[in-house]
Amino acid sequence: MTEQILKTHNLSKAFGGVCAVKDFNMEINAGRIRGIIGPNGAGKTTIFNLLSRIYKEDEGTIEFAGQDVTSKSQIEVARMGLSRTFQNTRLFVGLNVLDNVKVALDHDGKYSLFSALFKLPFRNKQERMIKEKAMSCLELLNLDEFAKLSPSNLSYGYQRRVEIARALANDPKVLMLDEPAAGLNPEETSMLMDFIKDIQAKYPNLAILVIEHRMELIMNLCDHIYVQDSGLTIAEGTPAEIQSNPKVLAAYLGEEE
Amino acid sequence: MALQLTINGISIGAIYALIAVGFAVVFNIMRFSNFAHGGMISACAFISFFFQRAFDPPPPFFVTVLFSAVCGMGIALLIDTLGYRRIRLKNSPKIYYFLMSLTFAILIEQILTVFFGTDIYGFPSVFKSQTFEIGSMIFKTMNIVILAVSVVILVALVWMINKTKIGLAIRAVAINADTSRLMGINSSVIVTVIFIIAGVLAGVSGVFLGVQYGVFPSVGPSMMLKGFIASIIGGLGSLSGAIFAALALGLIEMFLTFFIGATEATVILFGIMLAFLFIRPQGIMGIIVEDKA
Amino acid sequence: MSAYQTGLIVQISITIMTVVAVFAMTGLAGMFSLGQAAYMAVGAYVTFVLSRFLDIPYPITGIISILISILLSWIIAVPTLKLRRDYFALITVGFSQMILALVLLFEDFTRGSIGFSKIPRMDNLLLVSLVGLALIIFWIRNLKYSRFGRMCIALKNDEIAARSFGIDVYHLKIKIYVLASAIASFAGILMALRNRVITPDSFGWAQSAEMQIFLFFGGTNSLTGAILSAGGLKLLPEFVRDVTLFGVSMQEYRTIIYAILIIIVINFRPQGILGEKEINFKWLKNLYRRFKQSILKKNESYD
Amino acid sequence: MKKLLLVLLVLIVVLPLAACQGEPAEVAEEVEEVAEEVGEEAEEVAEEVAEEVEEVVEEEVEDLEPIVIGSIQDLSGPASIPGQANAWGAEYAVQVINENGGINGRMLEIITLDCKNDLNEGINAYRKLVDEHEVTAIIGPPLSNPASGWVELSEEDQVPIVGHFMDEVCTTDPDTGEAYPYMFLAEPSCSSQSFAIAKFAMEELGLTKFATLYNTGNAFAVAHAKPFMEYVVDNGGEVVGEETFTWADTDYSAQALKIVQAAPEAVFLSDYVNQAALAYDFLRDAGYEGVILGANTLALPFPDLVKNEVYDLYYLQNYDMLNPEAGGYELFTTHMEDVGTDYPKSNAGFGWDAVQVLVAAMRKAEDPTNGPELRDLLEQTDGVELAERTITIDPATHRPSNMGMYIADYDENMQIRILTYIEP
Repeated sequence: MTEQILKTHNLSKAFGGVCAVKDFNMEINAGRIRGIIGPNGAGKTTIFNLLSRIYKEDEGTIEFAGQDVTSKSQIEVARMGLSRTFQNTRLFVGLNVLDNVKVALDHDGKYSLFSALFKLPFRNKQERMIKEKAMSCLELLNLDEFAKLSPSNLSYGYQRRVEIARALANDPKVLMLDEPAAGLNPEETSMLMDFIKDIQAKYPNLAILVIEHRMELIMNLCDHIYVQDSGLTIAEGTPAEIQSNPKVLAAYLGEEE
Repeated sequence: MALQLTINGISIGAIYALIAVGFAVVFNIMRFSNFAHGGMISACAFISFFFQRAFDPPPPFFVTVLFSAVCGMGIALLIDTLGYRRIRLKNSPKIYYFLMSLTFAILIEQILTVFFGTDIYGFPSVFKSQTFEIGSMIFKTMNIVILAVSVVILVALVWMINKTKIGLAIRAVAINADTSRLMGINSSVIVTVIFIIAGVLAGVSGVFLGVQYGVFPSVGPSMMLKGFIASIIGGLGSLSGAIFAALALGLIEMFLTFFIGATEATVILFGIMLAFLFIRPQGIMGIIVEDKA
Repeated sequence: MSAYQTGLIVQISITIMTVVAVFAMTGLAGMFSLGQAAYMAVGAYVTFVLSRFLDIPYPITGIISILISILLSWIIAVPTLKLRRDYFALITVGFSQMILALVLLFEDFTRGSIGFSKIPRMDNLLLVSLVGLALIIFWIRNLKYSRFGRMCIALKNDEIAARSFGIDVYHLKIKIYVLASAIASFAGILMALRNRVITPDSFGWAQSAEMQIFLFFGGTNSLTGAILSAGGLKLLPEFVRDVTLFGVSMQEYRTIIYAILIIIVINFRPQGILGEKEINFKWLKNLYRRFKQSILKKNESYD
Repeated sequence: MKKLLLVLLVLIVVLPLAACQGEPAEVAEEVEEVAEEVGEEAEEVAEEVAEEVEEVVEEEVEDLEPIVIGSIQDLSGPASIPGQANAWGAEYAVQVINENGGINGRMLEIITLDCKNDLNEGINAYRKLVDEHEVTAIIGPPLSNPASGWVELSEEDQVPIVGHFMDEVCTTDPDTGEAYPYMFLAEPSCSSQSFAIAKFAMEELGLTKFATLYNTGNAFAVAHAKPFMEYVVDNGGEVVGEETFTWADTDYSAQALKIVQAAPEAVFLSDYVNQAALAYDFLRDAGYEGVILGANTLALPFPDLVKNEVYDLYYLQNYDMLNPEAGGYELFTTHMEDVGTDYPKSNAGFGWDAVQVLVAAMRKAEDPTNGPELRDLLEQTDGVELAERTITIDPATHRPSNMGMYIADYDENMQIRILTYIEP
């Protein structure tokens, strides 16, 4: 399990002259959880947007599953198995929980628009398969009881879980979580952290990348952490190393003042 | 001949510019195309007509323009209050703004049609057409007035946006509403300012259209599409782009109509627009406006 | 049934057809078009002009006209659907103007503004419209509950999130737009058969706007809502023909009333009258069950 | 004297009763009762009257049912200005006819529906009149757009339609030239109107070089401009410019410039009054100083709409409306008073005329509600008295063969001045 699934080299991006990310280098292996921490405006979400190809980088390379993906589109890397969540919950209104999970599988549904319109038997068979797969994903994460509910009827913590389940439905190679605990109360937060650990256990080959600005949350979740401040990586290492790093403390204390 | 066409093209381009900038200003901040702008223009044309007719002798032209601008402002704020405010507060999807503006466009045109559509109105004889000649060129006095007023208004607007404090705030909100809120800019004040500007523009263009083309319910909406095309070619939301594109549009249209024909011009203009989007989707001036990530 | 009533039913079927197509486009995929009436014009004109001048039976030219609509909508979609929605909406307005200009330009064939008349009588038009309507509703219903429908709803909500699930937003939008345009052109053919004459004025942007208004009134997420509001709002003015208010016939106010209704609906119930509800057998069964329960309860309380 | 009063009294009581469609026997009884009350001496008289009334009432009962005709007009929509005047004219005509005893004793009933200048609405209105109100005939709108949908329907339903759809395509098949059997036009058609003004310009003004400026989006405008150009070319004139615009255009300066360059002696404008006024201004602003000719839409309030001086403008008029000597004077002044408008509107005359044509045929018919019979009679319309002149319909085209047009201009006070009458 030493295969490097996702790797960046000197990744940089600036907006209107303001540098959002500068020379970002990281790598993550299958089955591991790594974290990116840093105060607000440190460029964490920009890194995610670069990795998922929403933004195009100014410089640097991204290597995913052994391929250079810098020239690929958002859709292509998503289909290669790079899955992510967003900072604000982005469940689709108008679809129930099960359908929200199905959406993640739909892009490689096998039936055509024609058989969809006429509701041909082939379509029904495929639909059943999609449903089974989505249900098994929900069952695995103990969310199956909510399948028929509208997401807006769920608590915020459960909405997050559904979102993560949706991101996992298509068996991705990398899961990127953007501030998964934002807006949750302490109880919900700790439940979510258990949930993520649980995922790691259930998907042994999955690499997970987590963004968080509250350090304490991911200290016991990740085995390796990158610390970003104003676009630069100021430190990296194990949680223990990070906790004792004076630069990190300065950045964080500086923020708290 | 080409010179005369150029002069005519610039005159109509100036009117397109007023309309296009009216859209662009709203689009800049609110990120939706305000279809109601055409209806506002029609309403202002009617208001200024009745205002002009209510007095004997009629008030000077600039008074009518000012009055119409104030009314345009009022209508714009009313539409904002009745139509857009709740959508904004609820943070509903953009498509509702779009539909709301469309509904207001239809509503205003229908109200004018039902209550005033059974009569025909022309601006009183104060505006008897006058032309003067320089060499072989014929200039229409009214065109010159419109051109001058448009230039003054547009320059003032661009100056305001680029040089004043409130302009800075507008630009900040246009770039990023969330961040500027953090910076302490009250975005609801900005929205009000935007609608005031749009209303003034609608009021002024209403008088001009009424004087130039007559007072009827569809006078605004019929010009609306041209304003839209200009704002697309200029790059949605870009003020200077819209002005530039509007003038270009006026000229192109004038030459096409002259050399090919009016009906053909409609088809060719659409082709140009489509090709333009294909080749240079960001418009003349600029940046592709993308949905925020 | 009198010819007046069948005529009305055909007209309403046509309206519902177009609104159902707009439901697929706007309600599902979030594309706001103001040019659907132009595709009706393409369907009507191409079918009957070709049929007359090439002497081909109109069912065949009808198919040709739908194919041409598909081609046209594809040409429009390819450059514009890459861009934001606003561009698309504006382009469709321009497109409908262009189609009407073309009708005037080719007046030797279309007879321009005077109108293309002498369209053959179709005896079973009522049957054809109703079967066509049923088929189209069946299609769009299936679409909504297929993977395409789900992907559409996803991209309407949030294009970037949709892309992050590997959904090819651009091509999906093109597909749906082409489908909606094909349906619109079919409706245009039926409208020509009903009116027996085609004039360019029948296909202005006001007609396209009316379709959107009907859709939003019923609810963008509800197919049955769209169907009911299209049928109801289209029929309403026929019933108020003789009612007057302030000495003006209510018919004159109808558009004003629609507009005010829409403003109220968007302000206070943006999801439309039916919201996300679909009226189907299950819904009716639930309603019936609740109704029965409440009666039982009442009876109990009497005991 | 007393006896006479008594008879009068009895009649006053009886007639309304009779009008209330009571059974003849009942009415007679009631009359007797009333008479009893009045007094013994009147009994004799009352009996006599009762007998007479019984006879009259019996006769009337057969035919009491009024003849229902429909009227489809642009009460709203872009053409509501002419449409409402048209509707008024038709309704007023029916009122006058009923006051004068109806059609051979039978009353007329007119049901007016709105078609909004919209094809779909026009067909709905038509279907409603034919299927629900079972009308015998229909008075049509002043514009052709809604009417073009009825050409085949009227034949299928055998309902004659008399109206003012001036485009030839509403009365004759453009491909074969044959008349649509149930469509009848009661005013000079677009082309005969255009011929009239072209004839005037060529013969009276002696002009030969013409240009046209018209709205290709408006059927009315196209149907005027094309025949105008035809006439000019056929009669040795020259068309040096044909410029067009559409509804979407508001600026015609390029077209005006082109016309000025072509240097015609006269320009023919054809469109509704708003656009015509605009076109006039653009032409004058571009430096055009020649003659301008126009369709009948250039009537009042045209001079109020234009911003240039009105000069060398000649246009078509259907009636000599404000001339107290002319036949239609009373009609047009009544209309102006009734609706409270400042301008006389020819459309009031159109509505009136259409009803006259229809009623003349009904009077001759054995069964005035029989569509095919009416149709045959309408085809033979000959010398029927209208608001101002008489009409004879050509059976081959279903359009009037004897109606000409006035040519008018504006005097220095911007009042209409009728110049001449051009025979067809």
